[in-house]
Amino acid sequence: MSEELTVDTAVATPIDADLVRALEAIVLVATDPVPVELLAQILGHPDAVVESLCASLAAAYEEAGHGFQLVRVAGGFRYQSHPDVSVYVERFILDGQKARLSGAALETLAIVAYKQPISRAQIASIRGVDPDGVLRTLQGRGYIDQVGRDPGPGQAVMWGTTPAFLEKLGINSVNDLPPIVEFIPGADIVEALEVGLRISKNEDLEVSTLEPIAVPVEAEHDESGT
Amino acid sequence: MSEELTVDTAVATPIDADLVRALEAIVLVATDPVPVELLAQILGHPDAVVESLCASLAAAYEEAGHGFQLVRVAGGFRYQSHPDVSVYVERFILDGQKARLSGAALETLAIVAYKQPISRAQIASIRGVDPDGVLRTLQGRGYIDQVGRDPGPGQAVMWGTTPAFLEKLGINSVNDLPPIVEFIPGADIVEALEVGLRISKNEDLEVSTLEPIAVPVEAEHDESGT
Amino acid sequence: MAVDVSTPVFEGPFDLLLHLILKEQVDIYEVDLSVIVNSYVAEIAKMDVLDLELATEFLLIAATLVDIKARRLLPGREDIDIDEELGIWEERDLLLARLLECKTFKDVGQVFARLASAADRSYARRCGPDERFLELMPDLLEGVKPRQFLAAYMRAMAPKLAPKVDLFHVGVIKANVSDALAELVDELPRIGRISFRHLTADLVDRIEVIVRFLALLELFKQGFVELQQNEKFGDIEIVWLGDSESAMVGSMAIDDYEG
Repeated sequence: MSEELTVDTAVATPIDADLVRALEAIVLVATDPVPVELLAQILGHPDAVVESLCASLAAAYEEAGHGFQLVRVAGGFRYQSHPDVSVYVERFILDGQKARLSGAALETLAIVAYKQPISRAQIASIRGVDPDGVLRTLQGRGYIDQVGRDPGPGQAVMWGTTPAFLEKLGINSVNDLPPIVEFIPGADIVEALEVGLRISKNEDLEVSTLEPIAVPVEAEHDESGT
Repeated sequence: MSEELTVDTAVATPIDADLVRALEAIVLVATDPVPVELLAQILGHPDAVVESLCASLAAAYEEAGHGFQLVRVAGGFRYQSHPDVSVYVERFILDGQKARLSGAALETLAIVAYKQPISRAQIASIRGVDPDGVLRTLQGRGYIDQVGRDPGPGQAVMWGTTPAFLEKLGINSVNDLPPIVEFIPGADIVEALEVGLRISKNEDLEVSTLEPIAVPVEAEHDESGT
Repeated sequence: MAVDVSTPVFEGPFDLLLHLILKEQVDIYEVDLSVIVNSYVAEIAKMDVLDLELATEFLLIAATLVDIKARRLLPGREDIDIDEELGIWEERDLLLARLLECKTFKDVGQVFARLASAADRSYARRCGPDERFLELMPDLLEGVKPRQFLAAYMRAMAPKLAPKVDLFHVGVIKANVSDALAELVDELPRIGRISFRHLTADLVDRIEVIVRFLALLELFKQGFVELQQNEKFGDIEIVWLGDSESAMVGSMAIDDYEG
């Protein structure tokens, strides 16, 4: 309890313990540094109070000898690992991280690369699944980043590829990616679509149309790729 | 320092403070729950020590009244915001409330969780309805996935739950779910169903021995039934 | 009696049947199967959108219910055919078992809902290492060629086959048990032994399969066929027992089922 007590006495305004907890919780779940103004707005206290609260909290963590820190970086406050134990974090990154891009990640990255700037919702509608996890991974690896906000209503965050992505791929600009050819469905796709529209003659057909049919596009376009 | 001291004394092996700090740092930078085995490997201590260290640390956070928790979920440890301050975190997270699962989705998840691997047809026969739409939704949300194919004729796609499902329910493993027998309807329900579907007004003793469920219901009570 | 099925959409036959039976649970000895059967059939009649898969399940279960009801109406008699009796018991037990299983998982669903809503109040940290460690992160793009991005993009953009919304079935299908009986009595003596799956292999609509099934049940009751099902939901083996002359199809009083 000592930490929170320190914090409480450090700020002039009477701050209940929940405020500190709320601050910790918000900064913990944030994927980017949280601006003081935003914290102040959510917590319903002046910027200065929040600022001082964060400073006290950071000092308390340091004093308690935690393996994490609350730090102020450009844009706001965030948690990060303590430099003293970086060697373990490095070991974790080297040992514990997956070293292959999943199919879903590759597709999402390709969509971002070809259609940037693009919103999360647009990616979701193309892929048919929630892309949040994949976007997080790709951002974590530094391949994509938030490149702005949609000027339209909702102001959705827009995603684009980073210079690091181009560098890794050995190209100068996204314009160097192979041009998109008009999508022409292969014969089997056309057939599959037709079967789906035909009155099924027996049960076997019905069952086969239920399965998402493996779209054989790679068969044509992927040969040189891999 | 009080927190870390508690932890240190809680485990038998001499643990230096850096070990706790390293543990905190690793879990902080992980994007998914970190398996105990991986932590043990990186920290160079037996699984049991790490396990007990995590448990003590989690208890210490709770006691200190932090806004975050260290929890064991989906086969590993992760940091999460404390449920007590969810209202603030939801103010911060733009997408707001998490999506709720429909009754149909929950029932289907229940079947998949307890009977995995399970085919679409088996789910259909338990629920009495075509499960395709629900399966697609659950797969889209990442709670279930195709885990293989039935080796038998037809090679039906088999479904199973994912780590995301475990995280959604906040459990460590499907083995942590209560045994299914605990959910089998109580005697009152069984009796009501049995009476509802009783065949003959005057119970034929020989025939009634066929009943799979031994529910002693007297025949005379049903006289008024029809 | 007013059919009180004001409760919204039932998700399937078990859902409906569980509701109908359990709402009478207040006093189980008052449970009136006639009311249940009537409500059940009324509910089927209200389903105007025809999901044939679903309707099939509803109808098959309705058939079992009607069988049970019919049997209940018979006063206890000495001359009850034991095979017939056993058949009904088997159907009933199967239905009971399925209802119990369905109810079990419904209850588990409730538990899951509670777990999820508790877990939903916490949000996981997903941030990952900060930029100090960026260089250490394994390069997932190692060996990936620009060409593969095109392939992945094409794959993502390819039209996905829409989920099956098969409306072509919703035509007017007329099938009745009498016709099916006539066909079976014509066919079966020549074939002798056949599995139900084979017998119905070339039927286009599920309703026709159901009607065949109901017709078979009728033949079974009358002792013209032997039915064997070795495992639950397994294929049904049909063996013709009678001779074609004795099949007095005309004398069978069968309700027509029209889909």
